[in-house]
Amino acid sequence: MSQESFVDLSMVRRRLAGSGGRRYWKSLEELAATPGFQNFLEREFPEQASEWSDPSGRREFLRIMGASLALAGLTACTRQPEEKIVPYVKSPEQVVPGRPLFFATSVLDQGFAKGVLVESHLGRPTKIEGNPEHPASLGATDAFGQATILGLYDPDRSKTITNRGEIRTWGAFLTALQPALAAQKALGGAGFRILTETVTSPTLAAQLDALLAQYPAAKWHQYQPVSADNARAGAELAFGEALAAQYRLAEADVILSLEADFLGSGPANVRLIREFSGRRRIEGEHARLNRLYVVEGSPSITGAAADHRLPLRSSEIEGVARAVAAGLGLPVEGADRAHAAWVGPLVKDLRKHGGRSLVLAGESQPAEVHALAHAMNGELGNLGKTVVFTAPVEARPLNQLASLRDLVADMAGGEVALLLVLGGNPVYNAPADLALAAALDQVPLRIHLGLYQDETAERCHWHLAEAHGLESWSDARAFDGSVSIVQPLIAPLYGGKSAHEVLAAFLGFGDRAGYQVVREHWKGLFGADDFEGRWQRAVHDGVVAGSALPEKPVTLASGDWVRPARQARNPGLEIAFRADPTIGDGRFANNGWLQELPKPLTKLTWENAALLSPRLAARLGIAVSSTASGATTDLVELRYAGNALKVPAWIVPGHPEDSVTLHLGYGRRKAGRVGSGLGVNAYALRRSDGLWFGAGLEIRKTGERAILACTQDHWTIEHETQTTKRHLVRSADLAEFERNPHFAREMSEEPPADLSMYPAHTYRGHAWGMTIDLSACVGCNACVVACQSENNIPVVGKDQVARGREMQWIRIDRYYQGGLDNPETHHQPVLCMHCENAPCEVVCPVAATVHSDEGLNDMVYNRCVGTRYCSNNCPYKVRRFNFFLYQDWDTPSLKLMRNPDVTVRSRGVMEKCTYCVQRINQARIDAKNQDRPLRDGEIETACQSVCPARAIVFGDVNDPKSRVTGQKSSPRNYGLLADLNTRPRTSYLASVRNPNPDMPREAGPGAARASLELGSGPDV
Amino acid sequence: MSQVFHRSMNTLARASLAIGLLGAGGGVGLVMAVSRSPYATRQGVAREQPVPFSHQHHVGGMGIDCRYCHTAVETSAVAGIPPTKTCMNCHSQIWADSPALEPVRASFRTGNSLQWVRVYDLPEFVYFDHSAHVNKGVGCSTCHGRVDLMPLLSQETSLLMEWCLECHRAPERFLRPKGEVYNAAYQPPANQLELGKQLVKLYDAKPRTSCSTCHR
Amino acid sequence: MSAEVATSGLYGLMAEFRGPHEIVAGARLVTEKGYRRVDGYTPYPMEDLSEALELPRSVLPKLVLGGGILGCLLGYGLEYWSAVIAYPLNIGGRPLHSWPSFIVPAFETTILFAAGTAVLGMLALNGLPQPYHPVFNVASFAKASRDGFFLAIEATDPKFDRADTRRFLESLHGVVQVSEIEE
Amino acid sequence: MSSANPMDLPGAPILGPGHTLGTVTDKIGDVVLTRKTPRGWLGGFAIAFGLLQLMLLAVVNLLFVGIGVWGVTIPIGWGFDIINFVWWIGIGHAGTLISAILLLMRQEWRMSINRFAEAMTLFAVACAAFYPIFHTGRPWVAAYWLLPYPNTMGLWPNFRSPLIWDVFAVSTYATVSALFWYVGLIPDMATLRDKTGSRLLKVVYGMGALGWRGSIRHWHNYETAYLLLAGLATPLVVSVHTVVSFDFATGLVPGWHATIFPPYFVAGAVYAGFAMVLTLAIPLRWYYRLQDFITMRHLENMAKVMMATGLVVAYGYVIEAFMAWYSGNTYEMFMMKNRMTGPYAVMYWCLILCNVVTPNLLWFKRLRTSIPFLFLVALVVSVGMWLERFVIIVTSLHRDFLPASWGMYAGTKYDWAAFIGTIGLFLTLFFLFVRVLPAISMFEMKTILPGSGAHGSGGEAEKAR
Repeated sequence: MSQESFVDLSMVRRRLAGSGGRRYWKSLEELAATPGFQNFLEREFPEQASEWSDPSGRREFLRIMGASLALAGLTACTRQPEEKIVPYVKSPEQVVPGRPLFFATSVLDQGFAKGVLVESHLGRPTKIEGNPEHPASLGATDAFGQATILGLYDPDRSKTITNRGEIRTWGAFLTALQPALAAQKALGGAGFRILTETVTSPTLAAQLDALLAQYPAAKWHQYQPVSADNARAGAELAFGEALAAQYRLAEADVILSLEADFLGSGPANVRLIREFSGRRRIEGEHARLNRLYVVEGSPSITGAAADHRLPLRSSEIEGVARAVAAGLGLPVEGADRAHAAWVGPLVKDLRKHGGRSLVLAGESQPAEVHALAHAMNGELGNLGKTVVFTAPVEARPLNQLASLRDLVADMAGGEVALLLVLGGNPVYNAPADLALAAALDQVPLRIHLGLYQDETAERCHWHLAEAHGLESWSDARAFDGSVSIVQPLIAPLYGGKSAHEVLAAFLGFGDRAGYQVVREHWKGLFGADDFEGRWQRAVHDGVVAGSALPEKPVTLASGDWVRPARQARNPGLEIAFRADPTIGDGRFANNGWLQELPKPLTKLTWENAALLSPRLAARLGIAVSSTASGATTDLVELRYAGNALKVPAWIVPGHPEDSVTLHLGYGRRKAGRVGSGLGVNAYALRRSDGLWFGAGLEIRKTGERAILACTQDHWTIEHETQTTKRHLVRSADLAEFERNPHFAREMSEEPPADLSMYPAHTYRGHAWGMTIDLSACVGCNACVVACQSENNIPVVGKDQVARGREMQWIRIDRYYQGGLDNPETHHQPVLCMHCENAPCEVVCPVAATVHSDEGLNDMVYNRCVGTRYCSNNCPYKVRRFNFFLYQDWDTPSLKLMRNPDVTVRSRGVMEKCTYCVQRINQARIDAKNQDRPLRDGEIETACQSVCPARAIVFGDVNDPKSRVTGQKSSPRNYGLLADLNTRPRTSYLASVRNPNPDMPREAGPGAARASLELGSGPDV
Repeated sequence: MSQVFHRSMNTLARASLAIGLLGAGGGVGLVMAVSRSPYATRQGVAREQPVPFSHQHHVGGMGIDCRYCHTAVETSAVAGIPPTKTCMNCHSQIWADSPALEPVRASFRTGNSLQWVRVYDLPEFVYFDHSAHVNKGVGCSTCHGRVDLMPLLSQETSLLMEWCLECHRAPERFLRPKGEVYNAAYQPPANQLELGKQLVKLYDAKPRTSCSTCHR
Repeated sequence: MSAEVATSGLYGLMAEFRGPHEIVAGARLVTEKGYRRVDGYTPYPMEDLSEALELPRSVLPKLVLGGGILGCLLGYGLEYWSAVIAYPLNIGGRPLHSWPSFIVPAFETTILFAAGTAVLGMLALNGLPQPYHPVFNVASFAKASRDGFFLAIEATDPKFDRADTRRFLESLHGVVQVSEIEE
Repeated sequence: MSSANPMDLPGAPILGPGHTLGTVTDKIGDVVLTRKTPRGWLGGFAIAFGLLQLMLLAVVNLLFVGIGVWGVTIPIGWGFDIINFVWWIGIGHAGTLISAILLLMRQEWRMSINRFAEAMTLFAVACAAFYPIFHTGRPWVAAYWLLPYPNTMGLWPNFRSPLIWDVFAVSTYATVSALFWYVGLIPDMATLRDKTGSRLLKVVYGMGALGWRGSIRHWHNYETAYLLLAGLATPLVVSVHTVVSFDFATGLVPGWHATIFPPYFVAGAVYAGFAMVLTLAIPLRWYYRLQDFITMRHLENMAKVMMATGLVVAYGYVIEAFMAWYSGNTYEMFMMKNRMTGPYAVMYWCLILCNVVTPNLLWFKRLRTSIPFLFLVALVVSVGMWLERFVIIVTSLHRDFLPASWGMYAGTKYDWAAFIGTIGLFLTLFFLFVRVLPAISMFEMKTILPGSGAHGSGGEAEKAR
C-alpha cells in the first residue's frame, strides 16, 4: 500500500476519533503496513497454501495420525505443546484483542450490491452479517452472501499472474502490455475489446469511459449467463425506453408471478422476501395475508410459497399471460383458453385488488411477457403503487446476448487484436452455438482477470489473479441504484489486483492503488468541501446517503406485445435452463458450503440432474431408490439441437409434465479442487436462440445408473402419509384458521408438564427458547450457511453426504402434500430443539451432553467419546457426528476463516446446534460487566440474524415481555413431536395459506389430493 | 514322591498374590497423581522467554499497574500482551542500550513481533474471559500468584478443571474488593469468608458450573 | 515327652484306602477313637467323609453376605455422591437422585463384591495358595488327585503315638498301606 | 434325586458304561497331556489365528482412519458394532446358565459340558467387550472415561445411561465368570500336576493348582464357595442381558421402546448360547472321541432347552407385533409395517424362518437325535439371532420419527472384517483352551461315577450297589 494513502487515512481516523458508533471504519492499510503482520501473512499463506495441494497419500496418513494425536491431546491428563504469543509491534487503534470489529461493505450478486457488515477478529474477516441500513439487505443476507467468506479464503483461488502458464510479475505484465497498447493507440483502439460482466460500479464505469475516450474505436462488451435482457427489452416494448422496475410487495394484496422467482434470486430477493413474508405473518388472530399465484415451468421456492401454482412448460406461460391480460380487458391476441378454470378466478381476484395487486414476469420469459405484465399492472392501476420504475441501474445497459454475439463475430473475423476479460468466464458459460472458444483463439493477445485459473484463464495468454471483493476497494449500486462503497477487510491474501487497478494500468497510471482510484472518483462526486466527512459516512454506513435513483413516471406505449411473437404451442418435450439454486451460474462452483447446501426443493447436493415430472418418469420407467451409499437413479441421455448429454434423472413432484429442467453451473473443468468435475455442463446444450427454454428435446434411458447425494430420503407416498399422520408440518387455509385459530394445537395433545414420574425442573433466571414461523419461512437456505459459517461446520463431500453424514446443524425439511402433479410444498427448518426432557442426555454414558442452568442442551465436545447413542435417541435427528476428521487442520487460510469463539471439532465427537451459545455468553458477560440485565433481542442467533423473512425469533421464555414469549403464546404455536413429552424449547408457528375460495380445488396446489393413488411414481 | 515345590514357595506364592492385588490399586493411584503433578500441568515451572522480562522488577520494583501493559483485561476475554511499542515507551530512554533489551529494540526497528512463550495455556476448547472475572472481584494474583515476586514468570496454578471449579463453586473463598483486584501483594483478611459473602452479594457474582460456561 | 522326641521330623501318618466306602468307614472309627487332627484326601468332594470327620459348617456364607452388602453400599454410595454431591447436573430433566437408574449398577457391584469374597474367602479359609505341603512327600500321594483315598492323622494330635496310631490304622478295613509323612 | 428331574430319561446314560476313576482321568487328561499336538488341531488353530489377524487389521485401520470406515451413519448410529456386541454377549449366557443354574438344579448331566461352556462364555464376553470400546468415535478415551475414577475434571459417568449399566454389568459378568471358571479348574489342574511326567508342566499346573491337595476340609469350603458362586452367577446372568436389552428398551425409538425386551432378550441369549454350545460340542466330542462323556442325552437335552427358549423368543416377536397394533401409536404401527414390508423386510422374514420355524422341527425325536441335523439347526439359530439384532437395531433406526431424516444402512467390508475377526479371536482362544486345559471337568465327572459316594447315602453310589 502506498505511503500517501496511509497518511490521509490516519488523518481520516483522527477525524473519526470523535464519532463513536457501533461499527468503526478502520484502515486495513495500517494493519497491513505493520511489517510484522505482513511477514505473518506471507509466512502463513502462499507457500503453505500451495503445499496443501500436494495430494500424496503419505501426507494424508500423517494428517490423520497427527489428528489422532491431537485428539489424544484433548484428554485432560496429557501435556499440551508449547504455544507462542505474537503481539503487534504497534497495535492499530480500535483493535481490542479478543473483541471483534464490524465493518460495512457490500458483496456483489450478478453485479448488484447487497450491503453487509463483516465481523473481523484481529484483521481476519470471519463472518458476514446483513447491513440493516442497506436497502437490498435490511439486515439480512442470502446464502451466497454468507458463503462469500469461504470464497475469500478459498485456497484454490488464483495466486499469481501467469503468461501462458508461466508465473510472471505485475511489472513484467505492464511492460508486456505497452507495445500492444501502443499499437492500439495508433489504430484508435480499433482492435481493442473489453468484456465485462454487468457493471454497476460508478468508478469502474468512469474508468471504462476514460479508456474508451483514449481508444475511441475500442468496444466494451458485457455478458453474464443470467442477465436482465428480457426485462429490459420488455420495458422498452411497454414504455418505449429501458427502465428498471422495483416492486413494493408490502403493498400488494394479490401477486401473480409469471415464472418470476423473485424470492429465489435477483438483486432484490433478500428485500423482497422480507416484504413478502411480512404479508404472510399473522400477529394474533387476524391478518392481511397477501395471496400469491405462480405460473412456472420449473419448480422454485417462489412456486413453493404460492397459494395457487400452475405448473406449465415455460413456452405455454405466454399463452396464459395473454389469457389473463385478455381477461383484464387488454386487447391481446393468442390467449390460451386451456386454463380458463384457473385464470377466471385469478382475473376476478386481480380486478378486486386494483392498485393493490402486482404482476411480475421472470427473466426466463420473453420480452413480450414482461411487456404484458407491465400492461396488466397498468390496467390494474398498480403502476407507481406496487411497482415503480427508475432509470436502469447498470452503468451501461445493453442487450448482453447481442453484445456477446458481436464480440464473437469480431473475434472470428479477426478484427480483435487485444481482448481484456475483466472477470467472468465466457469460455465456460457462453451459449454453445456461439462457439466462443474457437473465436477467442483468433485474438493475438488475450488478457484475463479472474479469481480462479478457470476455463477462460486457460485460453488467455495472460491471467491476472483478481483480488476478492473483501480484499479490494470498489463501489457498486444496489437494485434501487443506491451506491455502496466496497472496502477491503484484509490485505489481498494472494496479492491479487482489482479491476480498478488493472484498468488504471491500461489508463497508463502504472500501479495505482484501487483505494486511490475509488477515492479520486468520489472526490469528484462529493466535491471538495467536507469530502472526508461524507466519504467517512459513506464508508461507515455502507451506503451513500440519498444515492438511490429517483422514480420515473411511465406511460404505456401500446406496442408489439399485442401479438404473440412466436406460436405458443409446440408439441413434444421441452428443455428448461435455470441458474442453479445454490451455486448460481457456476461462479460459486468451488465453494464447498454452497456445493453441500441442499437445493431448496430437490435436496440434492454436489451436482445437478435432469429434473422431470413423476408422470414423465413413469413413462420413461425411471426408478429412484435410496441405498446406504446414496440415492440411485437412472442415467438418461438428453438430445437437444444436435448436442447430447448424459444426466442423472431426478423426479420432482409438481414439475410440468412434458418438460425437463437442467440447472446451469455444473460440469466445470477448472473450478478448483472442490468444484471441478461435478455434475454436467448445461451450457453445452444452451443455445442463444433460447437461453431459457427450447422445444425438441429428446430423452432416452441409457440403462446405466447413477448415485446422487440427496440429504432427504427421496419423496415417497410413505413420506406423505406418515408426515400427515404425524402432524409434523401443520398448516391450514386462512378460512379454516379463522374458524379455529387453535387448529395446530388440537392436532396432537401435548402432555402437561407434570406428566412425569419425576418432579419437573424449574429454571430461575434466563430460559432460552426459539420459535420458527412456518408461514414466513420461504426455504431460502440462508440460515443453513450462516450457521455453517458461525459455528465452524466442516464440509464433508459428496460421498459422505450420500451416506447421510452431512454436518449442517440446521436443515430445512421439505414436505409435499397433495399428490404428485402439483403438491403443496412446505419448508420446516429443523435444529436442536433443546428439549427440557432431552432424550439424548439421559443416554450419554459420560455426561457429555447435559442441560445448562438456562435450559440449553449443552454438547461438550471435549468430553464426548462418540458412542452416537444420543443421536439414536434423538427423535429429531439433529445431531451430527464427525465420522472422520472432517475439519481441515492443515490449510492455513481456512484456519484464519474460523470463528475463534467456537471450538473446532475433531474426529469422533458428536456436535449439534448450541443456540449460538458463544453469542449468549458474550452478551451475558457484557451485560454483567456493565451491571445491567440482558435486553430482549440483544442476543441474536446466527440463523435468526440472517433470516430475510424474520421467521426465527430467539429469546428468554422466562421473560413475559420478550418477543419469543409472545410468539409462543400464539394459537399457532406447536412443538414438533411434542407428544413424546420431550418438551422442546424450539417451537413452530403453524403456516397459514391464503387460497382463493373461488379457485376450483383441483386447479390449485394440492389439486391432486385425490390423485394419491398415482403413488407408483417416484417410490420404486 | 509328588512334592513339586520347595517350602519357601508358600510364602512366595502368598506374597505375590497380595502384591498383585495391591499393585493394581497402586497403579491407578499413580496415574491420578501424575496427571495432577507439575510434570503434566507445568505448574510452577519458570519459562525461558526471548527477553528475560521480570515482573518482579516492573510490578514489585517500579509498581507499574497490570493494566498498563495488559490493556484489554477489563473489557475483553484476553488480557492482551503489550505491543513492542509499550516497552519502548520507557526503554527508548531507560536501559536504551542494554544488550538484554536488544531483541525489543530489534523488534521495534524491523517491525517483527517479539515471540513470547505462552505461560498460561488453556486447551483450545476452554473459553476463559478475563473481563468477567476482574469485574467481579477476582484478583489477578488469585490465579497468577505473586507476579511481583517472580523474576521469570511461571504458572502459579494447575489450571485443571477441578481447580476452576473450586472457585466457581465457592466464590466467597476468593473474592476481594474491586479496588484490590490489581494489587499483586493483596493478602486475604482473616474474615475472608464473611467478606466474601458480602462481596458475592454486592457484585452479584453468580459463577456457573454449566458446561457451556467455558466449553462451546 | 518321649512322644515329642519320637515325632520330631514327622508330620503324621497316612493310610491309603481301597475305595470311597472303606475310607468313610475308616474315618468313622478314627473319630470314635478320639483322633481330632485328622484329614482325608480324595479326588472329589465326599459329603459322607466330611460328616464322618464331623467337620464344622463353613463360615464362608456369612463372609459372602458381608461382601455383598459392602458392594451394594459402595456402589450406590458412589452413584449418589457423584450425581448429587460431587457434580450435580441437570441431565434430561431428571432429578439428581434418579434412584431407579441407580439400582442397576448397585446390583452389579453387589454381585461383584460377593463373588470376590467367595473366591478369596475360600482360598483364605483353605490357606491357599500353599504349593508345598508335607503330604506331598508321600510317594503314593500322587494318586490322591486321581483315584486314591487317603486318611492322615497328624503328629500334633494329642492322642498321636507313632507306633500305636500306625497299628490302629493298619487294623482298619480296606487299608492298602500306611506311610509316614515327613515334615 | 436325579431321577426326579424331567430331563432324566430312563435308559439314556449321561456317562458311557465301564468307566472308573482312572479311565475318566486318563481319557480327559490325556487330551491335554499328550506329547504330540494332533494335526487337526494345528489346522483348525491356523485358520482361527488367520481370522484373528483380520481383526487386528480392522482395528488398526479403525484407529487411524476413523469410525467412518464402518457403515454407521445418521440416523443409523449403530450397526454391526452393537449387533455383534449383543450377539456375542448373548452367546456367552449359555455357559453361565449351564454351570450355575443347572448346578443349582442338580442337573448332573451338566457335569460333562459345563467346563467348556464356561470357557465359551469367557471367550464370547471377550469378543463382545471389543465392541463397546471400539464402536466409539474416540476409543482412546472411551477406554477409561466410561469408568468412575477421580479425574482432574471432577467429572463422573452418567449413571442414568444404560451404556454405563452395560459397563458395570459386562465387566462384573466377565470377572465373575472368570473366577467361577478358574475355581472349577483348581482341582483338575492339581490332577494334571500329579499326572504329568514333565517337570515343567508339573510346575506350571502346580502354580495354577495353588497347591491343591484334595483335603476333605478344603473340599468342604470349596463346595460351599462353588455353590455360592453359582447362586450369585444366576441372578447376574439374568441381569446382564436385561441390562443389554435396556440399551434399547429405555430409548424412545419405535421398535426399541418395549417392555417385553428384558425377558425375551434373556431367553434369546440362552437360545443363542445353547446353539453355540452344540456347535462346539458336536465336533469336539467327535474329534476327541468323547462320546462317552458327551452323550446323546446331553445333545438331546440341549436341543430341548433350545426349543423351549426358542418358543419364548417367538412369543416375544408376537408380543412386539401385537403391542404395535394394540398401542394404536402411529410410530409403533409404522415401525412394524416397515419391518414386515419395508426395505429390510427380507431380514425380518429370514429371522422368522431361522428362529421360529426351524427350531420347531425339534419336536420330532428323529430329528432331535440326528447329530448332523442338530448341528445344522444350531448354525441356523446363530444366524437367526444375528438377524434378530439387525432387525431390532437397524430396521428401527432407519425410519424413525421424521420421514425427512430417514436413511439406509449397509455394513462395509471393514464391518465384516471386524466381525469375522472376533470369530477368529473366539476360535483361537477356544483352540488354545482345549489344548492346554481339560475341556471336561474331571473331578465333577468322578462324582457321578457309579459308586463314587460323592453325595452321601442315597446318592447314585448306593443305587449302583
